[in-house]
Amino acid sequence: MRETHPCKLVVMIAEAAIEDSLARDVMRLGAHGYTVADVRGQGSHGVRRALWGADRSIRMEVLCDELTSNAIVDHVEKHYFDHYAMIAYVSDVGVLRPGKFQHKD
Amino acid sequence: MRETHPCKLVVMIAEAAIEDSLARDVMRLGAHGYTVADVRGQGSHGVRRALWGADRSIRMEVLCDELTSNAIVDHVEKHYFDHYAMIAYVSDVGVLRPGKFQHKD
Amino acid sequence: MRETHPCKLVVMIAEAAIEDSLARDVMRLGAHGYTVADVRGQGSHGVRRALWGADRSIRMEVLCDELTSNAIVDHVEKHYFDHYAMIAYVSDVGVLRPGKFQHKD
Amino acid sequence: MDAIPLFFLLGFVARLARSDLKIPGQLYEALSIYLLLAIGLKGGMELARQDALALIPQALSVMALGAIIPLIAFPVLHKLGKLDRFNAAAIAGHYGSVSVVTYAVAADYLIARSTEFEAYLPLFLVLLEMPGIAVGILLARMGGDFRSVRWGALGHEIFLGKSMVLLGGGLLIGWVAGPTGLAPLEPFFFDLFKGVLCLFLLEMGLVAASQAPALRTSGVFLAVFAIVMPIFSATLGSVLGMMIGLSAGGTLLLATLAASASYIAAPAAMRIAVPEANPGLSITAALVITFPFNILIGIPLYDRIIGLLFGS
Amino acid sequence: MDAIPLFFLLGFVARLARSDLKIPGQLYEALSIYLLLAIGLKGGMELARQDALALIPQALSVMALGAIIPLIAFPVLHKLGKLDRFNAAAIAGHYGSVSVVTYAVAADYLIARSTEFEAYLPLFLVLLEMPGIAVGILLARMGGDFRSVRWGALGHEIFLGKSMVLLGGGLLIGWVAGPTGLAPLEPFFFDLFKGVLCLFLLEMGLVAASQAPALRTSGVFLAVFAIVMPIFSATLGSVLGMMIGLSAGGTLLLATLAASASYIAAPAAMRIAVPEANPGLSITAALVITFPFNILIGIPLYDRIIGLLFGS
Amino acid sequence: MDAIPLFFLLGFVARLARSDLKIPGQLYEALSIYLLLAIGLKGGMELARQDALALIPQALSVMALGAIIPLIAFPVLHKLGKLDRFNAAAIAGHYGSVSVVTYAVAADYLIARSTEFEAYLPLFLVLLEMPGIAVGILLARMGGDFRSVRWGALGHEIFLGKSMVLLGGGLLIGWVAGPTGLAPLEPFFFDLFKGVLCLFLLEMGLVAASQAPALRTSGVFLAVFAIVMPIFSATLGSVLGMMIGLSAGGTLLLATLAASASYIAAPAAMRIAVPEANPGLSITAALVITFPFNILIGIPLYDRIIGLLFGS
Ligand SMILES: Nc1ncnc2c1ncn2[C@@H]1O[C@H](COP(=O)(O)O)[C@@H](O)[C@H]1O
Ligand SMILES: Nc1ncnc2c1ncn2[C@@H]1O[C@H](COP(=O)(O)O)[C@@H](O)[C@H]1O
Ligand SMILES: Nc1ncnc2c1ncn2[C@@H]1O[C@H](COP(=O)(O)O)[C@@H](O)[C@H]1O
Ligand code: NA
Ligand code: NA
Ligand code: NA
Repeated sequence: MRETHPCKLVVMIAEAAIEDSLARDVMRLGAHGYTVADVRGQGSHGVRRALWGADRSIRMEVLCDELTSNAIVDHVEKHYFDHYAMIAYVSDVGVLRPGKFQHKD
Repeated sequence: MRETHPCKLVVMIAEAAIEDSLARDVMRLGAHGYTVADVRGQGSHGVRRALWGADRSIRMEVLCDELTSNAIVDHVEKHYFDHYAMIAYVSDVGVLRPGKFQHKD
Repeated sequence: MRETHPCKLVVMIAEAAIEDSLARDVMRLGAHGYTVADVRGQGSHGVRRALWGADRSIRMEVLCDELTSNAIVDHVEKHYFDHYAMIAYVSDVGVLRPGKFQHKD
Repeated sequence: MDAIPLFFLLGFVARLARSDLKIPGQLYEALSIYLLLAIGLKGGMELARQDALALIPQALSVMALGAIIPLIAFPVLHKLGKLDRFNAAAIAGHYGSVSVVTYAVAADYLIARSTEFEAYLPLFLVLLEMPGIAVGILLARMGGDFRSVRWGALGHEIFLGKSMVLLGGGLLIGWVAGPTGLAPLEPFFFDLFKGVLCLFLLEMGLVAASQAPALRTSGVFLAVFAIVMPIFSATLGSVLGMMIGLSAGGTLLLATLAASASYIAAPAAMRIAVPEANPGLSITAALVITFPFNILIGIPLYDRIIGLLFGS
Repeated sequence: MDAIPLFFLLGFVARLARSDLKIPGQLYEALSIYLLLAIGLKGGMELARQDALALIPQALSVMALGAIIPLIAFPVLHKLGKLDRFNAAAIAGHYGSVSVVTYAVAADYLIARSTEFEAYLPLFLVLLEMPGIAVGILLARMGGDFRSVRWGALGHEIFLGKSMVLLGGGLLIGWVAGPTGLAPLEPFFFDLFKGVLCLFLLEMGLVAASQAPALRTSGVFLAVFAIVMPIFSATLGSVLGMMIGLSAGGTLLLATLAASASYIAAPAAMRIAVPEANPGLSITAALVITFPFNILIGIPLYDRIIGLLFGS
Repeated sequence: MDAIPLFFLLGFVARLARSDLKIPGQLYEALSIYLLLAIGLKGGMELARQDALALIPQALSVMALGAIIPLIAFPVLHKLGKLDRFNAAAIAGHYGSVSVVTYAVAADYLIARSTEFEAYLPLFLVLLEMPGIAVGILLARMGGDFRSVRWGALGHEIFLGKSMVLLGGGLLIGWVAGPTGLAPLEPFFFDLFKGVLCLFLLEMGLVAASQAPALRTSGVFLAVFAIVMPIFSATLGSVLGMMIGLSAGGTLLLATLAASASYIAAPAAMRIAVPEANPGLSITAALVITFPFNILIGIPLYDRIIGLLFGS
């Protein structure tokens, strides 16, 4: 039976306006990739129905090691949380090829 | 290094017909927010390809404390599981600002 | 209070070209269902912006027992990882009606 | 040969052959928004040319028709078909309501044959949308648990559902703006209508075929019902059409409306109001059988019946 | 009656009544791509008939107008309205920039009344898009932290934003291809224009109503500002229009551009350049108040004002 | 000047300049469904005017052309270009198949110059879509592991792929419905065609530019191949066109079809049938080089060559 290796999954849900800049930051902080989906929702900044441009939200997920995960979480906390509709959470998952998700130098 | 705090993530996948009513219920049960994505899939109610109105499905995720998570899971089990194509699961994640996801009174 | 039962969640992110064949495989390997969302992203195969057909990616999630989860992970590792832009991860979640997600014979 | 049924067949066959052809969900939405608005606008524009008050008696009798059809369908489904109360009521509601695309195909059928019809008929389309659904819900809730119905939410779902708002809103705009106000909108809303309808029928073919496997489990009774009921309702509609003094063309449209079963507004409303009903059953009947039956066989058949009635 | 405001009202009322009518996000995108390109092409085609060099003085004065408006709006919002610097600057920037749809409604208003206007006015639309936004950002960054602005990213956001590329690109293509090159595109880009505009206004109504609840928290001052400011800017625009020798029709378009507030380009740019500003405030002002005010009341009002100015 | 290449350039430049302009995915799908159906319908309508049997010899020789091109391309790519068997075969398959949009641009080129051409040419477009792909797959599987190919799935992918169903289905519907049946569809499917094509080319420009960075890694050989191969194939196509008695216009279309490389049907089929091939290589060649080369330089060039051949 194949074994999986521990890995972190960082999920960020945010205004679509910062998708590109989040993606750039995440790669710069050591991730090897990310995945983005279009979403809608509600939070402390009210209902976001994705009816039109400024109203769209995205969900970005990043598989990475703990080092990168911490860096990402720190970074978004500092640079985005105050001014943007945004949340983030981290969970533990198992992956097949751990090398693929280790911090990039 | 920044620490994350334990939090529950409830995910529900269901017919799009109940999106609004699910969202209302979730907020009423104490959640501070939710996120919705359009999905397609297959389950015991057959294939749902999202080709047209009645065939669409959604995936709703809610970050909340254990109290709210239990309330949500109980509620959907009782009110939706029998009559709607729907599944739900819960997992443990870590968040940055736990206050944001605590039960709302 | 209602109890949830442990269950595996397998998530695969891959080129849209293999959606149908992944879905078939997953069902054949014992899963009772799956859920698919359209996504975009970046990885070792470059940026995939979902601008046009060959550029689209999907995210498939499957709730199943450990047996099935292993079978799926083994299968995709062997049949898809070498030639397709694809990643997979597994995590532990809790579900309400565990029978619904047990290996199908 | 008329192109419309061919597009439906193309979609149907493509899906049965498991082609990967797919109409993106939002394109489906866009096409249906367009069709609903365009039909409403056209009807409203004609209404502006009428004495609207004079139509009230006709309108009331048409609404009655929408209420009567499910009252007839229900016992047939429940007693004869042995369907439980919820399913019988939900299906009856689908047949009491109407299908906008079936209407459009019938109107096109008349236009292609240069048969005149009362241009305000979209008004009847709007009026027929709700009563059937409402009666279906009442039938499902008979026997005590009426209080469990959230009437507010329900009335909302019915009167403010997408199709009512677009059809009714189009009707109102067309009425207020009148022919001159709508003239600059003609290239978009009227000239393109038939092309858009063809694209929509392609999609309907895909959808119908994707639901076809459900036929195997839904039983023979339902299949027979889904053909006999429209013929019966069309006859009812034809008689009413004659009685209220419609032309032969107008009567065909009313007959077709009566014969058609809703697969947009009714499924959405029933899913919320009668969750106990299995949506697979009503969709299979309305979409996989009745819809193709009406556009391929029904409309010419009803035309024949009306020809006999009008003695031409 | 003209149909355009009716479509806006339909969407607005439907949303207030909490109808489930929704314009899918990608349809919204498609409609706006179409409108921007079509306006650009039309303007470019007319530009091909002009001596472009002769327009330079006019063009410069129009750009100055776009820069002046936020300079006037800012102190009003900051001092009188007690809004913090970031919010005052962001809102000022929205009012310095323009709304493409408001322009289209005004152009349609003139066409419906057979009033002539300089056909190259879309050029001014393009020119007015940026300066207001740039001034708004400068105002927000006044007082030292200029270095924290990522000017590269920002210039990029403004000059290469979707609306600039489509409007400007359309203008260039129209100019290069000229009337004969564009002739085969007429059925698509010109004949359908008004119909597409109506659909877009339906969506704008839905969006405006969905933002309406924010009115309760945004304060009375902002509501008053969102009506008084456009009237003031329109007057400014009217005077400039006269001074640079535009016809009464062209002057109305310039006045309307001045009066209109951006809700596509400006929100996107401000979100990146001035994240401290609450986007709810500027959207509420620009979209929930100024936009409907302009299309329902403003345009005829400015027409009246200009009538007085031109002494007709 | 013709507007079509300008739209491509606008998209290309916008993307290179990293504008955020994006054509939503479902709009892209909608546009391509429209183009495929419209081309098929037009061809089918003309086929209804022909003696279809008389076209069989022409049709067979055109299909042979589609099979021969990859047989020539493969050794060039494999031996000269040092590409492994899978990549050489996959790329060869792309060049054996055709690009619908390139065809549409060439047809528009002729229409703009009032050059006549055989109106049934979309039939050849349909016939040329598959053989090249099939030969490409066979080449990739040569050498023993033929059994590992899932021929069923593959035939399915090729014959029931979206583009075959829409082109072929449109052809059939056009043929059955004939000119009178299609007349009411003209405003939608024919009048709007060129406008929709322009929008699609805008998107193609965006896509091509977004793939352009791959040029750096794909090597000089492939870039040269992507220009020389189309010229060679076009010459082959021109000679065949003359031999089977096509007019100069028809010959240009056949030459363009031969020169064009598929970027819709072939990538989808190859991804499933030859997963070992790197899709980046074939897409870069077909979309980033050959496609713009054909629409900007190739078509006029082939026109010149054919002019010489026809001695005009
Ligand atoms: N408790 C929650 N659970 C799931 N998603 C949330 C939650 N709170 C906020 N979100 C998502 O994050 C976005 C921004 O959140 P906020 O900044 O709280 O408005 C919302 O629009 C939701 O999509
Ligand atoms: N085992 C599963 N894994 C992932 N998603 C599932 C699973 N079972 C069901 N689903 C999703 O939940 C929806 C409703 O499930 P069901 O009620 O079983 O038909 C399906 O259409 C799928 O999208
Ligand atoms: N580290 C990562 N985190 C999240 N998603 C990823 C990651 N790496 C790859 N992906 C997703 O998986 C797809 C295929 O990955 P790859 O095969 O590495 O190109 C990418 O297009 C992304 O959508
Ligand atoms: Na009916
Ligand atoms: Na302005
Ligand atoms: Na070719």
